[in-house]
Amino acid sequence: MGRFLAGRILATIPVLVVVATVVFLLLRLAPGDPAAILAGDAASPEQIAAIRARLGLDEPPLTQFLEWIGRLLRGDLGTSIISNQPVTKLIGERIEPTLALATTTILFAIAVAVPLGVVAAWRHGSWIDRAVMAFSVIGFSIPIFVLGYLLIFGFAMELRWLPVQGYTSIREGFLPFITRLVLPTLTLSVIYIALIARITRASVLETLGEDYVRTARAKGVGERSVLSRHALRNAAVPIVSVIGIGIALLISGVVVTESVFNLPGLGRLTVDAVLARDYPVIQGVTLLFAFLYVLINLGIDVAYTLLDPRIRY
Amino acid sequence: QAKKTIKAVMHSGLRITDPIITTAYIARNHGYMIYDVLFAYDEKFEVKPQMAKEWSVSDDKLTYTFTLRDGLKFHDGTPVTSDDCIASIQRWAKRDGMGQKLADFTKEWVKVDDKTFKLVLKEPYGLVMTSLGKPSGNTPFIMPKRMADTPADKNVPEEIGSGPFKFVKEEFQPGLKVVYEKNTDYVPRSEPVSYMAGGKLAKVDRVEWINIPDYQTAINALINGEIDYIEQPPHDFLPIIKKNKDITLTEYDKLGLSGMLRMNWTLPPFDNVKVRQAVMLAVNQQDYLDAQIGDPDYYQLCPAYFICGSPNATDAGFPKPDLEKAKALLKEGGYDGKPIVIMQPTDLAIVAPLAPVTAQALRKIGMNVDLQSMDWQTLVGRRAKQDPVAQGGWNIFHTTWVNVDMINPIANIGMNAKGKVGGWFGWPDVPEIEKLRDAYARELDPAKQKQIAADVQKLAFELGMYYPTGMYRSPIASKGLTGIVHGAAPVFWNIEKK
Amino acid sequence: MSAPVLDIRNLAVALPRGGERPNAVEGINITVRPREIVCVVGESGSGKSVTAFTTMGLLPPVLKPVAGEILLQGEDTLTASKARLRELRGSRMAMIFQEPMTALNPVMPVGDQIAEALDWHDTKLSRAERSARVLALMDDVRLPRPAEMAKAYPHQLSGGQRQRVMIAMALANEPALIIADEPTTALDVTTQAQILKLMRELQARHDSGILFITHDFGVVAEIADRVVVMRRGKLVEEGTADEVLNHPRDPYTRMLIDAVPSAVPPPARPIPDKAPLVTTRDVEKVYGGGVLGGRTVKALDKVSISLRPGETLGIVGESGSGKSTLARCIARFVDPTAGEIRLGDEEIGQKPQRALHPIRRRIQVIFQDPYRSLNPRRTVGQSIIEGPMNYGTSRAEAWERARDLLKLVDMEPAGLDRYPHEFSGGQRQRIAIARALAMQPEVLIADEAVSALDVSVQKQVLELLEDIREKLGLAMLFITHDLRVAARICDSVVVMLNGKVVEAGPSGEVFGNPQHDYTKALFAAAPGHGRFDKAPRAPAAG
Amino acid sequence: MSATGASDAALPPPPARRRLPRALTNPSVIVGLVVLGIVLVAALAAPLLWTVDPTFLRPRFRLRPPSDVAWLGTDQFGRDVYSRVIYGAQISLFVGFAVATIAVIIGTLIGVVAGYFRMLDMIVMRVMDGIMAIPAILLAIAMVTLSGAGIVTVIVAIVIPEIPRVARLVRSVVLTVREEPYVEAAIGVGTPLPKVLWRHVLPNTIAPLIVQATYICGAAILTEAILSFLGAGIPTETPSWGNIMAEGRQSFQIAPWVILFPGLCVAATVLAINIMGDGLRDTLDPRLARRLGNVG
Ligand SMILES: Nc1ncnc2c1ncn2[C@@H]1O[C@H](COP(=O)(O)OP(=O)(O)OP(=O)(O)O)[C@@H](O)[C@H]1O
Ligand SMILES: Nc1ncnc2c1ncn2[C@@H]1O[C@H](COP(=O)(O)OP(=O)(O)OP(=O)(O)O)[C@@H](O)[C@H]1O
Ligand SMILES: [Mg+2]
Ligand SMILES: [Mg+2]
Ligand code: NI
Repeated sequence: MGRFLAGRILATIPVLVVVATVVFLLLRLAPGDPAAILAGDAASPEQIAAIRARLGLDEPPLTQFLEWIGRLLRGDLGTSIISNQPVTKLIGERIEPTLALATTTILFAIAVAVPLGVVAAWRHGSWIDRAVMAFSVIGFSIPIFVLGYLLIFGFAMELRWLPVQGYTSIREGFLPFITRLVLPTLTLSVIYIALIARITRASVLETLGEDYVRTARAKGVGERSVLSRHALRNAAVPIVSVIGIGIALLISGVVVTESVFNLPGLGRLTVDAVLARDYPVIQGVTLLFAFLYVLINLGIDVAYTLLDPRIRY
Repeated sequence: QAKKTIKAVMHSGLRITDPIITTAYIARNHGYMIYDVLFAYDEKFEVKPQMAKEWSVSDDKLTYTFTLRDGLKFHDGTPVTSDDCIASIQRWAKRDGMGQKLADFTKEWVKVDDKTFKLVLKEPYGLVMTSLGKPSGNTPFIMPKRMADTPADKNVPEEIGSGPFKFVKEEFQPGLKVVYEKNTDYVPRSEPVSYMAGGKLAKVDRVEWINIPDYQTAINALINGEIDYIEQPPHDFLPIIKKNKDITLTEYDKLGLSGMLRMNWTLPPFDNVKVRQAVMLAVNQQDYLDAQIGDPDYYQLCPAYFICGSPNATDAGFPKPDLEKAKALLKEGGYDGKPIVIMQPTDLAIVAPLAPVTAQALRKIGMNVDLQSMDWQTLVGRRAKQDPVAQGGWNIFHTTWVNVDMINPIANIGMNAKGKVGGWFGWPDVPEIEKLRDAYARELDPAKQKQIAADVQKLAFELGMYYPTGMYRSPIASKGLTGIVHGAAPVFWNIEKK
Repeated sequence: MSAPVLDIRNLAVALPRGGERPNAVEGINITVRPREIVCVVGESGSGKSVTAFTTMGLLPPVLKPVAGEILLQGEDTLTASKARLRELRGSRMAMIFQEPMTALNPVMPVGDQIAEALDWHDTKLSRAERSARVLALMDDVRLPRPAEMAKAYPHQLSGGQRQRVMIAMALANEPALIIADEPTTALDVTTQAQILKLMRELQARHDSGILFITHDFGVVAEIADRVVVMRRGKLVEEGTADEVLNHPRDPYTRMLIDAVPSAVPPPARPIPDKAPLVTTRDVEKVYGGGVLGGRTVKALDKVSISLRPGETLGIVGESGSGKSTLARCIARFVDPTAGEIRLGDEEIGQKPQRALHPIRRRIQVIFQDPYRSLNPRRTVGQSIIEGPMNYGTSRAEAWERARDLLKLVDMEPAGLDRYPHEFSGGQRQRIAIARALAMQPEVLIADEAVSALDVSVQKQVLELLEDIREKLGLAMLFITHDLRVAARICDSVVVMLNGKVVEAGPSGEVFGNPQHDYTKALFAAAPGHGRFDKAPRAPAAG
Repeated sequence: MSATGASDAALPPPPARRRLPRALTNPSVIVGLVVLGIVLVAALAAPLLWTVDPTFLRPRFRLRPPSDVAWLGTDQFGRDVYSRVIYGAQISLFVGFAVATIAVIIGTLIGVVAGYFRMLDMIVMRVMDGIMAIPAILLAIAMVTLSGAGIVTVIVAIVIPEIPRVARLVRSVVLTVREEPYVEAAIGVGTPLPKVLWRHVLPNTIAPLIVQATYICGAAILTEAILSFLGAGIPTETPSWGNIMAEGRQSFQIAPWVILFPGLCVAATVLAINIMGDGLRDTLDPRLARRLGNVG
């Protein structure tokens, strides 16, 4: 296991190299020019060229790439072309809201979806099953911003229970932190609840037909325990896979939620940086994502071994 | 007593803090928070001293002498000196269009003493004070010499000015949040506020600019009292805002903004004046404004290149829509049916609607249109290309301007006719226009200036320099605030919070 | 006589519409008294399991009891509420299932699984008492080192050990009734013997009644007090073990008993003296190790055998002795670590997987676990024609052959369109045989191929295999733990222990005069030792 | 005639075809099919169903509520929402289906390879981790320059980040299935590896894949909207449900009809696909039947 972990963590290095190269290439393919955004609309082509030269953007791409890699090896992600701030600082500021939202969403989604899925499987074919399935299908198909607006309208504008927007760091107290996360979490988790509930239902449905479930019942074990300790535990591997995929999706895919609720997260940073062609920021963020994904997937694989003692690495 | 804080949502997030390197309006707005200017326009568009106590011009109109007010201090505590002013203006003059023109006429800047300095011209120039009082585009903000010595194509490393608010560096999050605090050392002028001139009194302790990218959310937050101020709520939201009695809409900038349709003069078919003229006759401001703004209360058809409501306004040469004539001109121009590439920046809500309107108009007169959507950055990158369309070139793009930047032939960047070198995207090469602009610059008599401007406009419409797609105003939406200044930029002095 | 613990009266359970008969079982009357073992025998699909599940209240929803009553110590379980049933299950009645592989929860330590049986019925136990009880139970069923074993997961246990865990679980609350549905079918004789002994002992100690479902007459002879014979959902005969086994009244019972193979091998057959078809020399197989390290298991240690065309070589030995591994090496499902395997003149032991295509047709395997070796998503027909079609047989011809084969293994050809889960265990095994035969192989490896079959079908299948062997000159490698079967069909026998061959020779010699201690112990453990041996081999007149 | 007929009759029809009609008796499959059918017909017959040219601008009539002139109202350019929604069906269905199909096919291939050939697993899965990290917009913007804005670009840009997710899912299933004895049995009867994977391993991935594919299909339609909004999507001249909603998002409160109708269409379509997928899975997967029968 130790060796497996070490191997997997080492394996992030080639991943990062590949991602770095691909992103660098993509950036050079994409038109647009950070110098032009710096200079603004009224700048003349000559002025833009001067800024390009100043930023070192007119050097051959290979030189730029090597330079960047060189700095990377020294642990320096570079400085944003647009805002002149270190990329590490930008990422540092933005990672907390994203992680906070991702965590609350996943926790909430799991807490709701898993029991729903289990009950649906247990009462397969009943109205509960149909209701859960209907909910999860609808959850798939509502555009997230519509849901966000509706929740804002209901909870913030009409009932005035919760603020409309914004983020408060957890360092400023748990209550303000969480009140601002309630609506975004609700909005974002619907789709995950849908996804996880369906997978849970499908997997549990399958394990409920297994012999050991019958054994448990023959022992006189109560239904709740049959469902949780026997059926669900054995259905855990695909559920954990989906949750893992969900976390990965969450970290990069929360742009819309972040915009609707004005959360200063990584999703917005990425889109902003891409739209402004802020090369160092884009490169830094993608590297971070790649690293996180490797970690998440490693976590999932480790979770497999914990959940299913037969799986060994 | 609790600090009074205004939370404001500006039209975009502040990322670049140097208002000289960029012409981005958000950087200009930021400039007005922390920097001060030597001169400013009042509501009659007359240039009034701001940091300057007084100024004088020699009889030969070649030497301008400026004296600074007492008590001016930068936020780091150092006094403002002539050196700072000269360095700042020289840096600005490298970037700004009018600044460059001024530099062309400038012989030297001379420091007399710490408070007095002189501008010596090579020959008389009519726009010295207009330039120094320039309220927008690149505004000649005064910064400490050490900052102003930064090369003009490099971001300044600090945010130190002498303006009514101080920049709180620790709380700055690019693209998300900017925090300003009242500069308690600021000595305002005693005159009342008038447009960009007069006493800049900071009446709140703190101003926070929060970037809420989703306007729906911003407006909900305003209604709920989480924020106090939205600089440019999209026009489609105004009906909702109007329903809310405690929200005020302030049209602070009477001149407003306008859109621009720009053709590429270097590529066929728009290298042919007939084809350009056909386009000028095919399009129609009404359609643009309907699509872009919708509410007639906030838009205005304007036949003037130099902006209705400004001293240079005239309708000379404005093309009346005439589809038949346009079709004929198209034929005469030998348009061969090749697709016209129109670039549409879909991520910029206010510019995005212009391109489809143009596309439909051109199709009506029988042009073949290739409307390409892209993000603004792609457009910005692509419009700089002088290559043929097949190699990534383009035929038409649209953009918008704050009108105060368009009010004379020098400031109006669309009138730059220097061609491929030194010109602006589209690269019209019209020596007559350049000659007229030069004449305008040298002209000292306002009446004659006006005449030259009208001549420029006539010729420019005839040649199709660009098509102005109409004027519109964007009101500020605010709640619980009074004293919003009517000026060229959304400034925060004089605003009181209940 | 004491009051019965179980009294099934006139039970009938309906099959869903479209089944092979209207009722899975009907008119069933079975009585089990304390300290009594009642064996239920009968052909596959005769309703033995359905009866057991009905008693436990564990019938799948598609099957509905339609008549009769099931009295557990006087209480009718058919009409009991769900909650009451749950109380009864595990405490007053318990069940041991056929397949220890799948009947235990793979992700829960076995100790916890035993504890769970306690938890639900005796909530007052403290943690310490509870774990003491678990260890005591594990000790009762002779699980070695209970403290360690309690923390092990099912996959870390041998089949016999798993079955013991099941028994410990069933005994946890000293139930009045234990239902055992073929609890030893998957186990080797030595383990089987231990388990049977254990059940007898424990039952005596706890005064339970046992309903024991089996098709192994050796087992019946070994443990039954009374015997119930079922056929096609009906009860055909009932009586004491002696009555039923020695004086069967019903012709069906007689037929069954006649079908039980003798433990004494028939006189040796002449085997055409041809060059061996399959030979192995010093084959070794080590599991585990490799790049990621870890524990290694030496499953085969210098095994050399040879098999001539027309010959049947039996491999016997306890569970885990490497029988299946040897088969899998020869069939090249695993790569032998060392040694040589020849098919005819060809060395196949070291060939890369890519080069094995022509060889696969010549060697066929009938697997140990018929259910899991059939793809649940493919119809039986699809599974059978797959092989021939891989080697160029036309679809039509393959179907035709599949029909014939299904008839050959005594099943309805209509079954081709059904899915594996729609068949009983015995039927699935026959399907697996048909699949192997469809390939018309030269070498047939049968890994516990008849263990799941009831004696009558077993007999048919054995005859079938003999017949094919005769006709086609098929060489057979016959892996079994049923010594009777081995004696019946094998020309020669290899006895394995811990990956090594400890004894080999013609069946007559090995059975008649075992040399190795282990072989002797093995034969001694065979259930029903000495019974049925002199039973006539010809079918009795009906 | 009769002679050949007789010999044909002796052959049972191939089972897959035998099961399909059975699936058609499942009510959820029918409901799903009907809804999808309506949407498909609308998409294909779009030109017949338009009331006006969906790209025709009438800025003066912008944001008009539904009326008998414009059945579903007009958008910010005064274009007819009804015609656009009908026309958009073509594009959106195409994007949704294409993305789901391509992602599932490629993802499955990669997942199977990674799951079955342990040697490649480490490398392939790490590459997948890397691909997931590349932001879709960046990809889309870069693609737009390479091949121009358009459906293909959008599909490719949405597909690429989806592939690793499918691959992971498939891999996890394959990892467990490859140990099943019936896979070995198939190898034993000489089934070539590709067929083993196709017949015996892949079908086990169908149930989770149906869930995943319907999810991807719905998500693709919405992602396309976001890309359009950011200028890397399908040109707004070509209406799709996604870009209609993206454009209408601004006027959500004053002109909800602009996003309501395409939104309802997306919801109905995704719903139909899901219901159908579930129904199909329930009928086509004989293993579910096992849950109903457990004896023996
Ligand atoms: N894939 C594997 N990995 C590691 N060890 C294995 C594997 N397969 C079998 N073994 C081990 O190899 C040994 C021999 O196993 P094998 O299956 O050949 O026994 P067997 O004689 O067929 O037993 P049974 O009668 O229970 O089927 C056992 O100790 C078993 O645990
Ligand atoms: N879930 C089910 N659905 C339909 N029929 C079933 C089901 N379970 C069992 N049957 C049918 O009920 C009958 C009795 O089956 P049962 O499993 O009791 O047989 P068995 O005697 O235990 O056979 P074996 O010795 O093969 O285990 C058979 O005809 C079988 O096909
Ligand atoms: Mg074995
Ligand atoms: Mg049975
Ligand atoms: Ni169902």
